[in-house]
Amino acid sequence: MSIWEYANPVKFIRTTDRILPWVSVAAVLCLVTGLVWGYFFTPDDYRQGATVKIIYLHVPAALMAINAWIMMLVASLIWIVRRHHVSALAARAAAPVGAIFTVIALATGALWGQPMWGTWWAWDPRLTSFLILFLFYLGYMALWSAIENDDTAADLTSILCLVGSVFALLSRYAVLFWNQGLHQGASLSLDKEENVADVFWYPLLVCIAGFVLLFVALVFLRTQTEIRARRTRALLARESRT
Amino acid sequence: MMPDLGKYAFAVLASYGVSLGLIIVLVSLSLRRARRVRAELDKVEERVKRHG
Amino acid sequence: MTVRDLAVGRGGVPVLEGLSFTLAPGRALVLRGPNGSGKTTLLRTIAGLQPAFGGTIEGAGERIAYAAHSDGLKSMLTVTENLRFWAQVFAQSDIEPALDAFDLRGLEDRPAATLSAGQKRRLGLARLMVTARLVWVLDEPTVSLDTASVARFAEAVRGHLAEGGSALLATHIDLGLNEAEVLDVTPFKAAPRVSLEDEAFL
Amino acid sequence: MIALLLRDLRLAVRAGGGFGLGLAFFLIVTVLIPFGVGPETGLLSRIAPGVLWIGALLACLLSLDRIFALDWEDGSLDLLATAPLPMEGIVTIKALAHWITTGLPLVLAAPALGVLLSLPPSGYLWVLVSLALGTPALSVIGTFGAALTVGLKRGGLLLSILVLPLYVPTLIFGAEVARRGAEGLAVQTPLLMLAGISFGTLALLPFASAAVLRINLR
Repeated sequence: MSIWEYANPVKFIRTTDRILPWVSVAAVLCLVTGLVWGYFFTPDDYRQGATVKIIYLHVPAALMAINAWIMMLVASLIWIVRRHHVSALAARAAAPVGAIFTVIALATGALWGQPMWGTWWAWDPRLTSFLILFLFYLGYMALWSAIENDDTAADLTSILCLVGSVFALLSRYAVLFWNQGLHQGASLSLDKEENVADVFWYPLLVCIAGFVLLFVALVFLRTQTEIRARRTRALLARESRT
Repeated sequence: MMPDLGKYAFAVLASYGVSLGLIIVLVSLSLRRARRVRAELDKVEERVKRHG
Repeated sequence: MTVRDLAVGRGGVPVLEGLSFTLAPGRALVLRGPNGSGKTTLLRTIAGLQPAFGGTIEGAGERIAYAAHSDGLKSMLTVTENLRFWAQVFAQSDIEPALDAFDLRGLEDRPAATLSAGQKRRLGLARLMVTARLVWVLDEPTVSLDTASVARFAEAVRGHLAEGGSALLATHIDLGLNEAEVLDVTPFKAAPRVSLEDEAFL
Repeated sequence: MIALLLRDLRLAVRAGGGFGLGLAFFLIVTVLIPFGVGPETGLLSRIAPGVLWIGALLACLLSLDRIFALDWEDGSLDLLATAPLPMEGIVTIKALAHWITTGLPLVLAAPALGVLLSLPPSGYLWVLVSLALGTPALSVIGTFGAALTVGLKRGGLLLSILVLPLYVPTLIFGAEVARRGAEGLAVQTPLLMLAGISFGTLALLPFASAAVLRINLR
């Protein structure tokens, strides 16, 4: 029994069909708990006032926007090395989710920045990096939809994802160098005492869990959809050929 | 019960609105496409089964 | 060149399978089969442009000169420039025999854009002679050639064979190459099947 | 390989489009900027390095889809793939030819256009150096994008979407060198980074481009 068995489309659908309801319920539970907790039952920050409540959306979205790309990178590598179709389709399925999370991170960042920095948009390194990340997502999705042959598209997008990852990292350093920025340091690190007080930290953790579960649920669902679409096309092709 | 957001009401509410709105749109689009593709596949599979 | 149990396909769909033949030096092999039977796919696979689905190809690779439907001519370059370019790519320098063999004398300084379809085709085929490669792999070489040019082309192939080369051609018309063997690809048509990449989903 | 380079250069000269188009576009962009932001010399001289970089980048982008499109249409790409040249060599030569026909003229024209934007005297050298160092990277990255979109019918727009995010680091460091140079600041760090990006892409990206091109030819 190896993990690669789940690379079989049928097996993947059967397994995820069993898991998906649980993940979805857990995602909704976590999101509702975390957001309600954060919104109604946490005090205002002494410096940032009520805007601190945005953290419960901004930080998880930003985290998952990056993690989604990393997941796509891993899936692309698996496709290049082992050519498991599910892996390529999972990368395709994750891209729009990652793009939306990026937009959420950008939008909440702008809304937060307005009262804090007095401007909607600053060419701050972090914001700029996310904007660039969004462009990468756009290019990746555009390439997927432009190519007709599914395997060619999978090959080309995985290579783009690889090359794009390198350039995204480069951009990150370039942008840091280019403008030192207004953004506070990472709000989240292992030595949490330094950054966020416990009152904010626990609901934030729940929200992060919620976003992770939401991402997993969406990727499962969308990958299933992609697999079914491929299967439909394959069946139709067989029909027309025999 | 409602927390007093003070002068930051717009920023906070807009953030929640935009984010939840986007998530709902994403989820509903994914669900709708999932349902449509599943129905289409079922139809094709049914036909394939009938014709052998 | 030896081909054993070769299976080739287009867009992941197998087109021909179980194909075996040997092409000895000095021999020519003419592929026949209706349109869409997979001759072009077979030739592209042998030329190394696409991977084979199965089987082995020996003695191809760096020994092959491939000519397809389009001639790869640059209309802004003259006949000599076009030929000389391909000669240089294949590390050769002498283009005179090619000009003679395909009756391109008098056209040397004409830009390829001003050539007629048949003349372009002749120039495209002349390219083969400057590659110094042993195995010619030709896809419909006689399209838009008149009878005289076809005869000239057959002569060039014959010359190539006499020098120990070999040729693999896909063509519909009779070239007058009596010594050529004929291989009909129709019996090797792959069983109707979905593409390999789709199989995982069935 | 030299033959391929010479052929591409000869084609660019004969077809006209190669050298002229990019340069004309560069000129138009730089001429339009003062109309857009106003003719005040102080402002213009401050933004001049950045404008020159953006103009060069856009002019470069304009000609990317020609790198492989013509060879794809007339079948030369198939024939080149069966020729004894390694695919990595072909894409490198293609990028080099693109740089010589597009990048190099832009580099040389930049100081002249700098005059139009009242670039400070200290800036000329660094604009020239940064563009000379950065435009090869633009050509190599662009070749990768062109290889990705080679068989597509309307690849032009897609090509821009794919390539522009990849251009960001080069643009940032290149424009930074030019800006710091113009303001008389130390340029060493961004210059080293720019050189690193150029040589890094030149060394590694052709492998990705060749792989992509092989996939597209099959």
